Formats: sequence, structure tokens, C-alpha cells
Amino acid sequence: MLQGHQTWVFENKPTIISTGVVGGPFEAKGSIPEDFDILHEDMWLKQDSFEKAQQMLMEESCQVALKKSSIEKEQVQFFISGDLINQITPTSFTAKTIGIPYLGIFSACATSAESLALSAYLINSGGADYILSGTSSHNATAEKQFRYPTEYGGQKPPTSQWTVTGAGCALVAKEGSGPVVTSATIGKIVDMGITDPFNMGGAMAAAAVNTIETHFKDRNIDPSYYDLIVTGDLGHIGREVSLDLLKQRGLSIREDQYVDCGLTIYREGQPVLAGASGPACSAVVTYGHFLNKLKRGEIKRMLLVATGSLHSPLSIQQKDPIPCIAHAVSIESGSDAT
Amino acid sequence: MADKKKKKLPPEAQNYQAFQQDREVKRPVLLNCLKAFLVGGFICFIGQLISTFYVYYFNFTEQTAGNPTTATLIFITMLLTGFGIYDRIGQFAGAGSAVPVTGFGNAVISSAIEYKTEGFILGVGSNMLKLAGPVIVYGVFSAFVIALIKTLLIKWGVI
Amino acid sequence: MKRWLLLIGLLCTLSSCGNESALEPSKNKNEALDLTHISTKDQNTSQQQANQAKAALSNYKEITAIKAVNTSKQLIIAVQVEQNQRLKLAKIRKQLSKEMKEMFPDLKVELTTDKKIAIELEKLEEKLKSGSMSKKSMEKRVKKIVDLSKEQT
Amino acid sequence: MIFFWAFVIGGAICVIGQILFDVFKMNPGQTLTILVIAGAVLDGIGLYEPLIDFAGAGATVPITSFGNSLVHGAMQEAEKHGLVGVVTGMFEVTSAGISAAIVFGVIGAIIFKPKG
Repeated sequence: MLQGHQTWVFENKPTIISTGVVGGPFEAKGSIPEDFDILHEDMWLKQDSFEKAQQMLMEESCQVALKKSSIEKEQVQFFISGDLINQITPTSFTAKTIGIPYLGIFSACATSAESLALSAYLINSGGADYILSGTSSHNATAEKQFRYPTEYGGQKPPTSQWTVTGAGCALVAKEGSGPVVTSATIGKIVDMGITDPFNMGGAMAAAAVNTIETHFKDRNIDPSYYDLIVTGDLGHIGREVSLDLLKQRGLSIREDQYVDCGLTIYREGQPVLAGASGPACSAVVTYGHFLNKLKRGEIKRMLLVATGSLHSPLSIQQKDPIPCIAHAVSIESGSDAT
Repeated sequence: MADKKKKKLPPEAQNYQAFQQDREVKRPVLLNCLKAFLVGGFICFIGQLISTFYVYYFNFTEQTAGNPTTATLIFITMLLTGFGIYDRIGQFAGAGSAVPVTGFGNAVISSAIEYKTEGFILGVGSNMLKLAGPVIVYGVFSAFVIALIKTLLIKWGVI
Repeated sequence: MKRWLLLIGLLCTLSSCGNESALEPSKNKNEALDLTHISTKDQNTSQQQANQAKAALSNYKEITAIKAVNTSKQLIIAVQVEQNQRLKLAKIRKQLSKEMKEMFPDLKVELTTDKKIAIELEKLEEKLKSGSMSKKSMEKRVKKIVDLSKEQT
Repeated sequence: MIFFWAFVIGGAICVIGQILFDVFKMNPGQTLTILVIAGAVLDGIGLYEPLIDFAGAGATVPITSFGNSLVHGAMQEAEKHGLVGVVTGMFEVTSAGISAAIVFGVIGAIIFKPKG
């Protein structure tokens, strides 16, 4: 169980038996459309508001995950999820719709890893048989809350990132076939005094480095243990900063071993500036793209390091620096995890 | 100002910020200025066209044509904002489309459209001037101060 | 503080305004000017003063066009000024207006630099030239134009 | 000619805005506020009107002219009514921009929905 100071090692093999990945129109034009279960053509999903559209995304991803596993929702003990919007209402309304006992969490873009770590911990310790964990985000709701109205003609600097419209959900079970969650490292808030909300990658890189370092120290392994180290949504700048910083600290990570969800989801040429972000970013790319790779045997072990900047519009206006966090979860293919 | 704030930070954070800044993508200032110049200039050129049109074909003088010109430009802005074009122009042009009165119109109209889902009174009504508010507030306040000083100076015979 | 100074400097350079006094009359007449001297058959609508004003104003080479019409009580003149002199437009207007008022003490003189008034006066001049205008309708038109020129917003 | 200068002066004012964005790292709200105040100050010292005479829409279309016309309205009214006029005259000249933006804002909200 607890190993080192902030890492859990799961000996009872909590397994991701199915996932549900939903995306919007912009993601459909990206580089991994085949890894989505549902892709929508309309930002509104025929709803009255963007917030309801986001709720719809989350609901669909839960339903897809349940359907693929042929587990009834009554068999699922908990739903652990969260999102970016004020008081995580899209997630709470989803919990109302699916009617599963619910734990709402908030870690901004690190929500995916946080919910997966908590789910794995509960399953591992016998607290539940099945847990749905996931997260969602919607470009327009995030823009509206954190930046400007979507139709406002403000110019974004090249350091800013594009919030993913989508939802990703994983059904974690005590037993079954699928990728296994082997360990999780819970991160600390790292605050390097960066106040620019249009440069989250640069701010979050420090948190990612901190958590990755701790993970290897706690588990007493080195980076070559993993085929892939997948960061959440650092974007171009954050990836470069964190990679250089990790090398400086003596961790040898190869360029091709260190990938970023925010740079995986979209194609070159889409106007996303430094890359993608949003809770759904790491969720859809991991539960879709990378778990598919894991199932196909292209990779055997991956470490998901989801990063989040936990600021609010208010804290930015009050000139507070951005508090950043990163949680790491290691996922390994089933056969290999014995 | 930023330097002062930086000095209070622990050295670790200062080092990190320097480290991060080396890798940050710099804003292409010159290119942005050129784009702003071209698009901003073009909008003003259109404004001059509209204004000339009003002078020639309607009963407006050069001075009084200003108001209908502004209104026409804002009307065009409404269409561009509503069809989702103005935000793209904005990403390209930066200040070129933000500084002309069309940018003011876009700030008001985009907020109005955005908060439609919260209802017309509390959504549209309350949030419409969210972005444009500071311009009105400080425009009026500074104009008040300046006009007050000027009036007093004239009164005292200084100017 | 530094950035504020820089900002003010920037804005000041933008509007570099010369303080030299407005216009000096040149010795040569401005040949490029298209001056329509209007002679009307009807004595009631005589444009003698307007013509006089045009002749006087044509001494300024910065003026690119002059339109003027007078009634027995009023004289309205619209001048167009060279583009690169337009920064001093207000001063020019003031100076010329003063000059014209001194030249025609018996008339109410209105001098403007507005394009719209120039257009309106040109139309009126054309009509007067063709002689199809009565004194009364001319006075009405002039009054209208004067009102338009005085409108502020 | 006035068309050329409208383009150049209007463009130049936008470049000042862009410099405030990129060099001084200001957000649109701060930038536009500074430009409006600059317009008011320039009119206060009598520099903005010549610019309008010179560049036409190049000076009236940028947001700086908002500050200019606020001061102008206030001064006009102050000449007639003294100090009270400073407050009452403020919106005399400017109302077009604000009222057009509000009217078209409401119409826009009725007709359109955000594209996202």
C-alpha cells in the first residue's frame, strides 16, 4: 500500500475494464478521432446551454463505459468525478442522472488522475467492486468562466492553450480483464509564483517535475521502467520546460518516451497555440488513445501525470500566483502486471 | 513593478521562472504590430468610406456624420460577432480589431450573446457591459477630471 | 512610472502639432482654383459679395476649393484646405473667418471647412447660375445650409 | 488623401494598443481604458481635434475618440452652464457609440447564439 511518502502501490490489481470517450467537433478534426467512442458535430449537443452540453458529454461517456462492460449501473458503488465549472455542477448533474453514489472532486486538469487514483485505492482496499471515474470539459464553458465570451475578439498569446471539448470515463473494477492500475502518487501544490493564466503549461511544468521525481523515488524505480510517461496538458512550453528540468535533476527520460496529451489530441495547424488543456484532455487521450495502445500491446507500462492549475478567475484578479498540482497514476497491461 | 514582486519570491521560484522564461514562446511583437496596423487601418478606412457616404448622400456634415458612422460600424460588428467571425479577426489582428470602436461593440455584443443562456435580464442585461464597462467608467471619470480642471482654469483666467 | 512616461511620449509624438501661425497670403493667385464667378440676371440674387470673397480667398495657395453664396443679409463660404494643412484646420478657419467678417462688416458671415456644406453650396451655385432661383427660395436654402453648418452632433 | 491618412493614423493608434498588449502585457480591458484616458487627456490639451481634422475616421473610429468626445461634450456644456455642465454634458456627444452597442447587443442576443 503506502510506499515512500506519497505513493500508493496497488497489490490487488484494480482493473480498468472499460472506458467511454466522447468528443466535440474540434476533436473530430484532430489527430486521434478513431480513439473516440462518440464524436459530436455540434458544440451545443442540441442542449440549451454549453453547461448542459458538457453535462451531456459526461453522461454519454459514463453510459458508453457501462455499456461496453455490460455492468449494470446498480452494480457500481461510486462515481468519482469532477470538472472545471463553478461548483462542478455539470458533474453533479450527471451524478443525479446516473444515480450512482457520488464523490465530487476538483483538481482542474489533474482531475482525471485524481479520480483514477482514488478509485483504484478504494477498489484495492475493498471499499468497492466497481467505480466509475472520469471527468469532462467544454471549450466554451471554460472560455466563458476563465477568459472571455467565446465570440470576443481578444488575441491569445502563443503560450495559451485550447480547452478540449469532451469527456473521458473509466470503469475501475476489482477483477476483470483490462489494463491494471498499479500505483499512484499524489502530488503537492507547487507554486513558482507564475501569475499569467495564459501560460499554464509553464506554470504546471514544475508540479509535473515534482510529482514525477517523487514517484520514481517512492517506488524506487527509474524512468526506463515505463514505455511512456504521459503528461496531462503541459503543451509545447510546459513539456520542454519539464523535460529539461527532469534531465537537470538527473532523471534520464528519452524524448520519445515523454509525451503530452495536450500535444497528442490535435493536428498540426489547428489553432490551439501551445497545445490542448482542460480536464477532458488527459482523460480522453489516456482512456482513448493510450489505453488502446496498451490493449494492442504497443506499450506495456505507462505513467499518467495529469497536471492542473488550480486558480480561479478571482484569484487571478487578486494577483495570486497559480497553484499547480500533478498526480501520477501508473497503468500497466493486464498480463504483465502479475 | 514585476521585478519588485519577483524579489519577494524564494530563490527556487526565481530560478524556475527564469528557466521557464527561456523556453516560453515569445510573442511576435513586430508581426503583431504590423497586423494590428493593417487591420486597424483598414477598419478606419472603412469608417472613412461610410462617413463620406453619409456626407454625400445624407444630410450630415463632416462633424455630424461621426455618430451614424459609429452606429453603422457597430451594426456590422454585430453581424460579424453573431456569425462567429469577429473572434477570428481578433486572434489575427489583436489590437487592430480591439482598439477601433468595432472592438468596443464586439466586447458588448459578444457578452450579450454569451450570457443569453442565463436569461435576458440577469444574463444579457447584467453582463453586457462586463468587458466594456471599464472603458465607460474610466472614460467618463477621466473626462470629468479633465473638463473640471479645464473649466476651472478658464474661469480663473489661466487659459 | 517609466512606462507611463514612455506612453505619454508615444502619444505626444503621434499628434505633432505645429505652433506656427496659420496661413500667409501668397502674391500669386492660386491658378488651380476653379472659381465660378456667378453673374445672375436677377439683381435680387446678386452674388457680388460672394465673388469678392472668392477672389480674396484665392490668394491663399493652401486653399483647394472655395464655394460661396450670399443673400442680402448673409454670406456663407465653404473652403477646402490642402490635406497637409488640415492639422491646423481650426486655426485656419478662425483666421479666415475673422478676415471675411472684417471684409464684409454689413453681412452675417459664416465660414466653414466642412465638405458637406461645400457640396450643398456647389449645388446652390449651379442653380443660381442657371438663373432658375427666386430670391425667396434662395434665402430659404441659404438659411438651411447655415443651420446645417451650425449643427454640432 | 483623407482616406490614406485615416488608414495610417487609425493603424498607428492600433499599433500603440498592440504595444500595450504585447510589451506591457496588459489585457484588453486595461489597454482600452488607457487609450480612452489618453484620448480625454489629448482633447484636454487641445491636440485631438486637429488630429480628427487631419485624419477623419482615422481619429474618430479608434476608442481614443470616446475619451475625446466625452471631454468635448463636458466642455461644451460647461461653457453654457458652468461647473454643473461638466457632469451633465458628458454624454451629449458620445451617446452614439454606447447606445448603438447596447441596442445592437440586445438585438444580437435575440438573433444569435454563441458559436463556441
